[in-house]
Amino acid sequence: MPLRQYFLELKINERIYKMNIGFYPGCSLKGSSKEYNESVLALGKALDIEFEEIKDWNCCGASSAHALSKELSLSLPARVLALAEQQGLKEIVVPCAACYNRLSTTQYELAQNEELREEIAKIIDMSYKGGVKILNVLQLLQRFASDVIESKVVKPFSHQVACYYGCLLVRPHKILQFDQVENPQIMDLLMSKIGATPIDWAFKTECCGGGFSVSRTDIVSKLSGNLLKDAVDRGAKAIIVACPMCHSNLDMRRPEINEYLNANIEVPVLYITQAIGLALGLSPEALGLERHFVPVSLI
Amino acid sequence: MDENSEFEPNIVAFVCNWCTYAGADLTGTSRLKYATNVKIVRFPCTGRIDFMLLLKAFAGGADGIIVSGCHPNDCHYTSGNFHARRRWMALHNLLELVGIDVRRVRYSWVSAAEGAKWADLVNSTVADIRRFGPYTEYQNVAKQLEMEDSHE
Amino acid sequence: MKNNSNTINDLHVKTGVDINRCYQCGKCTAGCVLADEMDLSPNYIIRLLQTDTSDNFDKVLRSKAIWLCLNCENCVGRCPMEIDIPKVMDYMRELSFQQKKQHQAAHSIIAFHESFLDSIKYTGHLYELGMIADFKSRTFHLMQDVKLAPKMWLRGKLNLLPEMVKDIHAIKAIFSRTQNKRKNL
Amino acid sequence: MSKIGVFICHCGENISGTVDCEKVATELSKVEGVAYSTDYKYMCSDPGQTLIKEAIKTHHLTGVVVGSCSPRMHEVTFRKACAEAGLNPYMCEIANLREHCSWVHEKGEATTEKAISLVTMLVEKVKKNKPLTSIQVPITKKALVIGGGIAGIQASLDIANCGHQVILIEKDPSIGGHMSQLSETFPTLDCSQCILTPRMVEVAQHPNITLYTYAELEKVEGSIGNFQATIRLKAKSVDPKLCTACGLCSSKCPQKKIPSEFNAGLGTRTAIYVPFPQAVPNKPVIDKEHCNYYQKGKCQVCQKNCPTGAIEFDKPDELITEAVGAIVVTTGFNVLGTDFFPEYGYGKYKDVITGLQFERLASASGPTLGEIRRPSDGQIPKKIVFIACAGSRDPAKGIPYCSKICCMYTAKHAMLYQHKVHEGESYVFYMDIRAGGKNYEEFVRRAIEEDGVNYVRGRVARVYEKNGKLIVKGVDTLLAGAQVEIEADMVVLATAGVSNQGAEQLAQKMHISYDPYKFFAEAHPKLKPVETNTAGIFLAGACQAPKDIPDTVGTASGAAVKVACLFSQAQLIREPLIAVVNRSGPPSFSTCVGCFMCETACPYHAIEREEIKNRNGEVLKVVAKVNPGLCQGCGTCVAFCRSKSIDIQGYSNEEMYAEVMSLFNN
Amino acid sequence: MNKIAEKAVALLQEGHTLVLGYEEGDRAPRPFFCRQAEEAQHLVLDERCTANLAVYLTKPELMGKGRVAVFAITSSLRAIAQLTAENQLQLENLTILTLTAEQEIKTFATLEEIRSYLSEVPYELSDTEKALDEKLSAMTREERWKYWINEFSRCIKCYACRAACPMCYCTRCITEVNRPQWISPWPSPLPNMEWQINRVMHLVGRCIGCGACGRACPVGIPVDYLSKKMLQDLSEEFGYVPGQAMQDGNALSTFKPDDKENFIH
Repeated sequence: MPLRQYFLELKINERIYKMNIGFYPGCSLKGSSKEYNESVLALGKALDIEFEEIKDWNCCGASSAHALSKELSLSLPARVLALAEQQGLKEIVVPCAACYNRLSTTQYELAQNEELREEIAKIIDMSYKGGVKILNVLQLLQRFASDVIESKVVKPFSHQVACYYGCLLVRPHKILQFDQVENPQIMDLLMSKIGATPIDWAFKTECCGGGFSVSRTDIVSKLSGNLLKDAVDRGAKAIIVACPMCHSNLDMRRPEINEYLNANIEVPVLYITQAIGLALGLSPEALGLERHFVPVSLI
Repeated sequence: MDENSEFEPNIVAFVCNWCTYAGADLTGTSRLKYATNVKIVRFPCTGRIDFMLLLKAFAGGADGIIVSGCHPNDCHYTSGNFHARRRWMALHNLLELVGIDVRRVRYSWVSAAEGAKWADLVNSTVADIRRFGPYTEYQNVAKQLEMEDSHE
Repeated sequence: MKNNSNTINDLHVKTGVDINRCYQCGKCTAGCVLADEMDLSPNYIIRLLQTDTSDNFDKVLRSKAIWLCLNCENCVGRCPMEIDIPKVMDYMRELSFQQKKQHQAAHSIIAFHESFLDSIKYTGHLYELGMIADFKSRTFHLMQDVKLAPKMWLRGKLNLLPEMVKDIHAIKAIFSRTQNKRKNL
Repeated sequence: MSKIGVFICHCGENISGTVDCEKVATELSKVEGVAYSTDYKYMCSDPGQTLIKEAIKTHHLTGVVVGSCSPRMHEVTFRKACAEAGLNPYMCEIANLREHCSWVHEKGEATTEKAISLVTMLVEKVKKNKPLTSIQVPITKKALVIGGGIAGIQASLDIANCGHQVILIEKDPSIGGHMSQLSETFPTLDCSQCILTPRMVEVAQHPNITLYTYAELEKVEGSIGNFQATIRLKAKSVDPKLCTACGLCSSKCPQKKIPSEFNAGLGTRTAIYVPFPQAVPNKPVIDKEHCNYYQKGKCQVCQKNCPTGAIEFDKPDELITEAVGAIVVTTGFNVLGTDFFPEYGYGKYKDVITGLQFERLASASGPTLGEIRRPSDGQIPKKIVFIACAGSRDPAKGIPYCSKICCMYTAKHAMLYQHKVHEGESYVFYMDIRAGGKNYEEFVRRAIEEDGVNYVRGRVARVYEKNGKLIVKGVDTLLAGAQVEIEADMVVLATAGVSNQGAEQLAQKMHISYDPYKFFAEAHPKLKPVETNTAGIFLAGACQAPKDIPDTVGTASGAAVKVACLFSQAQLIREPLIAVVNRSGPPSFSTCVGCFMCETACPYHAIEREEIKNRNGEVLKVVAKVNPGLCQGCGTCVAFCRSKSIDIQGYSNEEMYAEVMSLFNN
Repeated sequence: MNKIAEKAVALLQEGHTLVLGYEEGDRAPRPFFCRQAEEAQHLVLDERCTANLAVYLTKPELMGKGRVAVFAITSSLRAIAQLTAENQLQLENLTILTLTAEQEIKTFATLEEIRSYLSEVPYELSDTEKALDEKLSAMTREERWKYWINEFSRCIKCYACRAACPMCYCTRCITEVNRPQWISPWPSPLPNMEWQINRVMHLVGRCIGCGACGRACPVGIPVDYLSKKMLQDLSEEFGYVPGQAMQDGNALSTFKPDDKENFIH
């Protein structure tokens, strides 16, 4: 269906109201992806969104827990969600795609299976209802930014960009019910609103190597390399992401990637929040751009 | 319920000609055995079955009744079983209201291919009715009629 | 040889995935970004499991492939029969780990997972520096990323000290409880 | 005072094995109204039947009950025997002592007791039975065929050649259907149009066939032998009598960019158009959705240019009603859209096309005159990939079933490509090759062995475009799942065959049933493959399920024979087991109060309203009346009628009441 | 002279041969057949009027050939709507009036007007009926059976319930059918119950819940409860609202392919 109409329909589903939104940064945003955290908060301020961080939150177990223990992989996120409930939060924003995926999956699994729900509730030793609405950063922007940014843009982000969604934001569709699996559009739409021209490329939702960043760097450089190359070949001047894992792989692992491709790709990788932030005239520092390994030469 | 162990229920089955009657035939041709308590009355379609016949059967002394026809959408007359189902929804509700023992009316869909299902249906119904015992509660009231009948 | 431990049934019960629906079209493998790294391709793994023989089941437990799966969910998204292969992978990994049947090539991956989980166990968060150190000690990849860490630190991407969850006992409890769970599996 | 004869059959040992037949007979002789009761080894045998006939004559029996096998076996036999002995056949009832008694119970008292009551029940019923005479319904010996594809064409010709009138209606401007779109046909590779067009012409010229194109079924009333079909003749805006098909109008029409349905969107057509050169009839129609005049109110260029003044704007659709005796439904199938397959990029990449589109490319009458050229830039593809099961066997995104024809047409496509592009490379991704059919397997082998088509066993995960090439990411499951990546110039999706749009509504108009996929349902999957569960309506071709041409033509001829059989009878003899509304003298005329709830309950629209008038024609009362031609005897109305004014012959209230109550009078 | 009377006079002058309404009775207002303008002043219409006048409309001998006007209370309107749907009334030779909540006289021209007017007026069980309902639903099945058999044993088969019901317009009632004799004519608990079950079954999807049957019963059997309760229990499944008669057939002569069948084995 036509993107505009598609976009409108998405909006209708999202009731627009202003309130405190729960915030779950997750470990990456506190460590290796500080700039993501900074840019989200900065953007939040610019669009006056009140965030309320979940108190004493813990790691969701991300890419490891589910590999070794189903119960653990459900319990850790369950605790986070339970905390959010305790805090009386109706919905929470989860910028990290990995966390978003784990939390959503947990919520789904526990909703499907009462027995499991009780079992996990015992393990975390907290009451768990499962009513909290989980938003990723794109959904957040979609609700609070999409209608207003166009008017707020001071420095159009007029570059060819490759919007890279990765796996964790869109799959599994059955659970996340987010955008079109094979050809998601939301990021592209947001970017075009701030003056960018999203390119049509082949690796939008292909995996970057995710959790193998440390353990199997070789695989990461290969997977990330392939998609980076495709984007550049098609004239992307920047890669736009919404996932810390994708970012660290594409940014921090650039030397290994270039080695694998034996090329010297210098295209910068920006979080969508950073890109929008720039367009709205926020300072590179406020958006933590200086933390990138690959310098952001666009500004 | 030991006192009912020897009790042989009197059960009548109202079935449609195209599915359940044929299904019961199949039970026969496949030589599946079932209790002798059930006597089949053949109707063209469950849609034809008058609710008064159920009441009359009880009045006459039936301890249980089976009504069975084609599965939804398989009705030979396209919609007779749907009408029957509705009629039964209403009657079921009404019998509940006046306190008639609806457990004794067993409604089912048995297709021409479900010979085994028919045998099961009969046997389980007979077993249930054995458990419930004879429907004296109703028959006694019916008797009062006969008495006054004889006064005439 | 048919085995009587009825492993496939367990898999079905525990994960809700009915692998017998698979008719081996191979679309999962076709779209898998890691298939060429794997010793057993995803569809082949499903086939092995379908046979429901302990030999083939074991083959999967000892495979490298199950550890290479990144749960990117490409396969499920496209499977005509909606067979949740990543779920199967998780299940097989867990079993393989418990039964100490991990493929040696998976050593570093598992090491990473363990370091990761330990970090959570003791701090409640992912304490990257600690995690990496721990990982190195497990894998003896001592030289790995020596250049990276300082760069990260310079950019303030590395916290020298872990940030602790206050109610760390809650986390420890979760770990011990799920630990027991895993024992009595 | 009724005189009932009871005849208990031993059925060899089948009944007497567990039932004491003698006892049953003697017990029954004691029942009031039973004048004669006996048992015999084989009642259905000649001597058995003679025994019954004799008894009827000697004892002047008014009714007969035979205790034997299921009435579904021998009811006809015994009723016939009674008739021969001068007893009304409907005064004979069968007690099912075999299937419902002796075969399902052990030998013993209880079994014999049950047998006795089973027979008694029917004795009580027969006492109440009324003599009935069978109903004769005249047959309109004219058939309606819906859909002018190869199935409809074949059926029409066959029926017409049996000497019966046929009305063939087709919703499109021309007959021919999907077959006219095909290039060559498997397994012989003869040109589809070359074998089809002669038939199309034959239809148009056949004296017994009336052809209405651009026409759709509006509604159907009546029943077997006597349907009333209302047909909507959509306004063509061109008077076929005046039109000489000179083609000037189309050439002048300013609307030139309309995607051509015939070319599956690969070519364009004008608003006033003839769908394809060999169309029958070869006269243009105006497509109102795209015509400037109909949309914007001005243009009329065609009218100005027409030398014979054949253009007639703003002519309304026409409704005609035809009386027919039988209907053959041949509305065909449709190819599934592939928009739900984003991973294959259909609609996104010009050079990813459907099987039907490839047919047009390969067809001499197609947009490229039979040359395989890619839609994007008209280049001849050097490397082409065919993806089987695009939608089929895919419950997640498509349809769970196998579309049956794709394996064969894909092999054909690959073959045609290899024949036309000698240096070209072709790949077919498949899961299973389903080539069951005469010379089918050989055909596929030929594609592989002689034409060097590369068959790869595995499904394609995704197709994406890179530097003008289509990157196809597949797998070879026979190499333990080795990934296969092909840089193709063109990709052809073997899209699934699905039911035609509007199938559901059509089925409801005709009261025929359909499966979950909206394909029409046969009365019996094996033994009644062309009948529907509505008498007089038959099916043929791909409206039942995807079918190849041989199967389609086969079923079409099958349906035609069914129609011919029906028409070969002088009139329909129907069992008199139908509903009747009682009638009485003035003042009430009938106990029916005319609430007409029965009318709404009747699935056959058999209830009519009869006005009872007095001498001066004033309506005194409106009461229900049953049309014996339509009533199928389900009896739903009977159970529904509050005043018991409507009753069903053969299963009347009195009969059923007696049968049921007999169970308890002991 | 009240506005009802005035209206009645007007109607008679317009050529109506009969105005159906109510006049003061010794206890409550009773039905009144007003044929002359002089009688009009007797007419009253207020909440004390409960008799369902619709019952007379299906009796040609009472209506005569001329044009008839009727002052209908809500329940009568419901009955008229239902009867029209059942082809028992020709609205074109009837004038139907009512007194609105605003004490205005409203005249209805079409069935649609009546239906839309009724859609404003909600239907629900009266408090006494609710009480009885609670009492019965608290009982076990056996207790309910005893209760009703006891009630029905008091029935004297006078068929007042039938006579009072506007929906019982059959020229031959099933009780008069004797081949077969579905229901024994003499009073006795079982046939009495059988008669009520028939009555209520015949009213499924038709009963407009006016309660006339109950009020008519000389021995005070709450027969109206049964039909009203059915009305309530089944209205959801059957989508039947009293007064909103289904044009395409009644609750039992139609069906939904997905009707509930949880009671089917």
